[in-house]
Amino acid sequence: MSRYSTGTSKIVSMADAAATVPEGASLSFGGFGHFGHPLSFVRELLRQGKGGFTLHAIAECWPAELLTAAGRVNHINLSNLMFEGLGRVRAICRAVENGQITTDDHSHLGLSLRLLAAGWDMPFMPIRTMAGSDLEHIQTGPAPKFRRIASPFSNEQVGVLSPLSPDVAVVHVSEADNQGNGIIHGQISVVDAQVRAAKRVIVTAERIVEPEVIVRNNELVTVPGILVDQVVHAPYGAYPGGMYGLYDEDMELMGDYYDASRSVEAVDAYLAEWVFGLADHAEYLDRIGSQRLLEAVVDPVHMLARGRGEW
Amino acid sequence: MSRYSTGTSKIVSMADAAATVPEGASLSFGGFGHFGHPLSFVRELLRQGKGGFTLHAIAECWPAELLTAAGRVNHINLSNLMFEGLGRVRAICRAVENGQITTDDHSHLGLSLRLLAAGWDMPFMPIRTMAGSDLEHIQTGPAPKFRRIASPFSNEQVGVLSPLSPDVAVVHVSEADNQGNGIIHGQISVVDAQVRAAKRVIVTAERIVEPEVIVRNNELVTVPGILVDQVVHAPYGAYPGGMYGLYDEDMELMGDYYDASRSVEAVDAYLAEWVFGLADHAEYLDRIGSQRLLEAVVDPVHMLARGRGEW
Amino acid sequence: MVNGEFTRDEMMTVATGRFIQDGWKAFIGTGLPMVAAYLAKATHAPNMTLMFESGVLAAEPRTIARAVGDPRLQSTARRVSGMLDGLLLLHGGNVDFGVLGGAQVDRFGNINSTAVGGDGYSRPATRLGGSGGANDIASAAKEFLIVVRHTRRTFVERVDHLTTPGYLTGPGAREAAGLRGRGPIGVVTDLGVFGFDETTKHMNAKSLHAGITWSDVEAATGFDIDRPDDLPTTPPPSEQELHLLRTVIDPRGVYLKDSPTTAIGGSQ
Amino acid sequence: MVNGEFTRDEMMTVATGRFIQDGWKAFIGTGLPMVAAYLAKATHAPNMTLMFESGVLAAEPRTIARAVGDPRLQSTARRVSGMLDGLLLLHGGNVDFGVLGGAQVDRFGNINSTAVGGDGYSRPATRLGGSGGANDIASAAKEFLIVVRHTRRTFVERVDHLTTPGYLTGPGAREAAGLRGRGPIGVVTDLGVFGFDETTKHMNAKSLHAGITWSDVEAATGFDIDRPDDLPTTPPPSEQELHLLRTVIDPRGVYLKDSPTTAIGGSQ
Repeated sequence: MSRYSTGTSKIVSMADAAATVPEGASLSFGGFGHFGHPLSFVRELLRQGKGGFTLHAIAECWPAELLTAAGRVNHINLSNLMFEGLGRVRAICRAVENGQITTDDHSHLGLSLRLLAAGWDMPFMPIRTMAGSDLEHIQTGPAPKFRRIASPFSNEQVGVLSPLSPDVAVVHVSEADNQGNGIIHGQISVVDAQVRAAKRVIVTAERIVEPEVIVRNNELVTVPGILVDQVVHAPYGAYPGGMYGLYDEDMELMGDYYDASRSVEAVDAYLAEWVFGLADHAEYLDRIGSQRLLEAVVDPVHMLARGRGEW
Repeated sequence: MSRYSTGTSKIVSMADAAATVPEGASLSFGGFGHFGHPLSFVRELLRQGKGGFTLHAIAECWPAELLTAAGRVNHINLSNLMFEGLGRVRAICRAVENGQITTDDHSHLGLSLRLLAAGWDMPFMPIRTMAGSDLEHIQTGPAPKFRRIASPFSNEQVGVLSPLSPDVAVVHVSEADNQGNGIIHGQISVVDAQVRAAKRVIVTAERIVEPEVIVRNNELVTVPGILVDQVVHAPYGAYPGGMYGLYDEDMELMGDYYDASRSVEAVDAYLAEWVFGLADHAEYLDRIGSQRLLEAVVDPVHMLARGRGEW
Repeated sequence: MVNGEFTRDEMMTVATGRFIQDGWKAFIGTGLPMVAAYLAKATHAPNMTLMFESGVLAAEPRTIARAVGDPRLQSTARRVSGMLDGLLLLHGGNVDFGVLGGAQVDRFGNINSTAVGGDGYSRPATRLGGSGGANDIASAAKEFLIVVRHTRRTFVERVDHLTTPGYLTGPGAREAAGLRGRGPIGVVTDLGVFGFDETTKHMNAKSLHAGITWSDVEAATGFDIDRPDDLPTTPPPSEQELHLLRTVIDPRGVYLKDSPTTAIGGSQ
Repeated sequence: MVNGEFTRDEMMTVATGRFIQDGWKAFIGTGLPMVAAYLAKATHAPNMTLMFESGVLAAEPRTIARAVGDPRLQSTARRVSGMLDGLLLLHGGNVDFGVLGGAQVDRFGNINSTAVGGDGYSRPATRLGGSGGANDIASAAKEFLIVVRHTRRTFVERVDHLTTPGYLTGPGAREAAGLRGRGPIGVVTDLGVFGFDETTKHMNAKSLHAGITWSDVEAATGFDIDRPDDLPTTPPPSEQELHLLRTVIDPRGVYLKDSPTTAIGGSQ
């Protein structure tokens, strides 16, 4: 037994965690590029049928796309959503073009700082970018995102951002203890701001580890357990995306979605096959197959899987 | 040879680095408690005779005390200066009580955020603490530190801090490459803000390492090399303070200073013996003696030296 | 100093620990409050989280830490970062409780840890360390406790410098200043346990430690402190509490130096 | 596509790389600009530092990265953090240069990467990815370069949505908006290299790539682009540059897909 306090465990099942997300909630997800998105959680959330969501989406292209493709999203506060190396997030783009969802655009820094301001309980946060562009001029959200005020220490008029707090942040980590202290290897995207800004935080983790493992690596802990409400064990929880240091993204599977996204019908078929047709994450991983999962495991120096590109 | 760019090396001698600090400069030093202060640099700076300094001193009790004890300081923007487990920084307190230096007090968060605002090029930074206290009401610095403005997104009047940029930040790290990418083990105090805020950054390092060592631990790099101007190799550079993960503080030697600090004469004698009487850091370490230096080396699990307290 | 079977330090430590509730996230400095936190965690508050302004989160040191900068806290913490992160977690509303000391305390629980006497702030008779994180904790933690030795020099009518906000000038003043935290919930001294009147925010007495009389309190207090009709004796430390303090938490007397059952001294 | 011994992609890549100065700290995305940065680092700018909005600092990948999120960048970087840190280093004035693309560019170097046509922002004909870090880079980097294929759909009189600030409405407009960076210093297309008039901030031509005529440019540009009296041919890629591109930097044609000397294709 650990000599460290294990406290009341925050570990719950994926279904129980997803069940705590209310209809109409505002959500923010971890992840960047094709890496680190909590996709096993997103699939469970889709299976549970809830929607009407608002997204605060900085770099979580895959969660945002899948939720929008299934018609679960009303509004997105976004900074950039695209698939690196593939192209547009077509379901989202189509929903905007058809007027099915609304958006409010920011720069990456702008949206990140709005979350940070909420996490730090700051009533506003200065920013020198976004100014002069339509990111400043066009504001479509329910509350203003950007205003200008006079600096009390200089003669400048300076842009300030309003804080933005998601109801729930869901982030995927490499390892966490049962209190939610979580380590993310590689870049952390905006997880630091998301877990501070959100009213509730759900951590999905590749591995649940003893407190000793966290303590030994305590300089690498990005998610402070005191901010976390629930912890879910989710091996390969970012698949078909990758997890830095553990497994590469599966570009073939991601490409399958991207191809399907050309039409509403094909997207529906994709979701039927890969989300609604599978009972849970265990069935999803069975469907992928252990051979394929193991082929994705990365070399610990180059952080790439053998055979998926030269080092 | 490293496969990584080594660039133009920023490594210089301690004397050359200290020589770049101008008379009358504003300075901020790394360190917290009895750990991580760049004391070998401070002793060299003292030997070079310059003064008239302004300090932005959050937790760097030892650099601030030694510089003030030698009469090199005019003004301190401070949040807390004391010796943990010992007591007051007597030379600083005496200089204030005698009217020899001026001070402007902040909370730790307030002074840290002022540096961060400068580092982020923000014209001001909101804060909800300091309000209502004399930290808000009494302002003695050359420029205002705290004002209240109306939030453009709520009906609140909120405190905002002005940015504060030191001319030079000097920080001590566990290891750095020749570009100044630096790793600090354990808590980093406010080094993150200091190196961003300062116009020039000097890194002193226990070890100079190949780029490969930094790359392998790139999640632990607190000091981005792009912000660094000079790198100095300074083994035991925080002595008689400690360096987390490497060596413990030498409470006996620190206590010798603390005892001396009761009188101006005794302080002068201490400085004559331990600073001005020694040519450089090498002579300082010789004076301490290898036996004593090796006894201070910490156990890699408990991070304490054997015989300096129970684990 | 010894009161029967326990010392005043032990009484203060135990009384402080009783304020700590299970599950709380707390900023606690060194000294008796650190011992009190260890004791609370070993008894009624096993799930409290120890946080420090240096960015050390959920430290669980094996032995008593000598300082906030003690390596023991970092080597046993779940997370180690820096001061900005530590204090911005506090600013963001994530800290329930803090324990603060000071050189002067007034009837509203305002604290001075900066400058005493002389010609005021810029030329005091005695310059002290300054706020550090204390102002931040008192402003932003949900509530805080004051722990200080009880002397007429400490308990003053008006603090010479208001470093750390208690109830400032009285009811409504914290809210007017925009502070998020509720303010001080109590004062533990070597004479008794004190609180603040809900309406006036004046300090009042809750209990006196065994052997302490009201005149002891009056003699050591520079302002009128409210005395309730019913003024009980502070419940003494239990056998279990004393056992933990003396044999497990601070057996070498790092902080509890005058314990009758242990050698006086220890390091520092 | 092939112009004698090099492709238009190779010409664009080389022309882009020539803008990169040694010692610069630069934000560079994927695609041809990434290849250009590798080339510059391998030739005249060995001490340039590659930075990414994700917080990746000083990456030195062995092989060409497929994306900003590519593990190759993280596993060879001197520092890896997150987006706030990466972009706040930029905001703090520590980035010299960025390279940006877009769906539309106007005469002032303003870029649209958000929404094209239809009823405007809220109901466009084509919704695109949005700004990401581009607005931040164009606003805060000391200067930036635009790299884009040259078509009449791209080079428009007025961008439908101003995602990323060039010179906005003209001289003085960036300063009035409070932007720190100087703005776009050039435009590299598959037809030529362009700049901006010091006085009017209108886009002008600097050189045309070999085989390109002025009428090619006019036909592909939806606004009047200033033509100087002297309009040289862009210096072609050197043998060394072509060798590096084809055999060292992108031998599998990840980005330089139509190179005549390598197989077409590669991953993604």
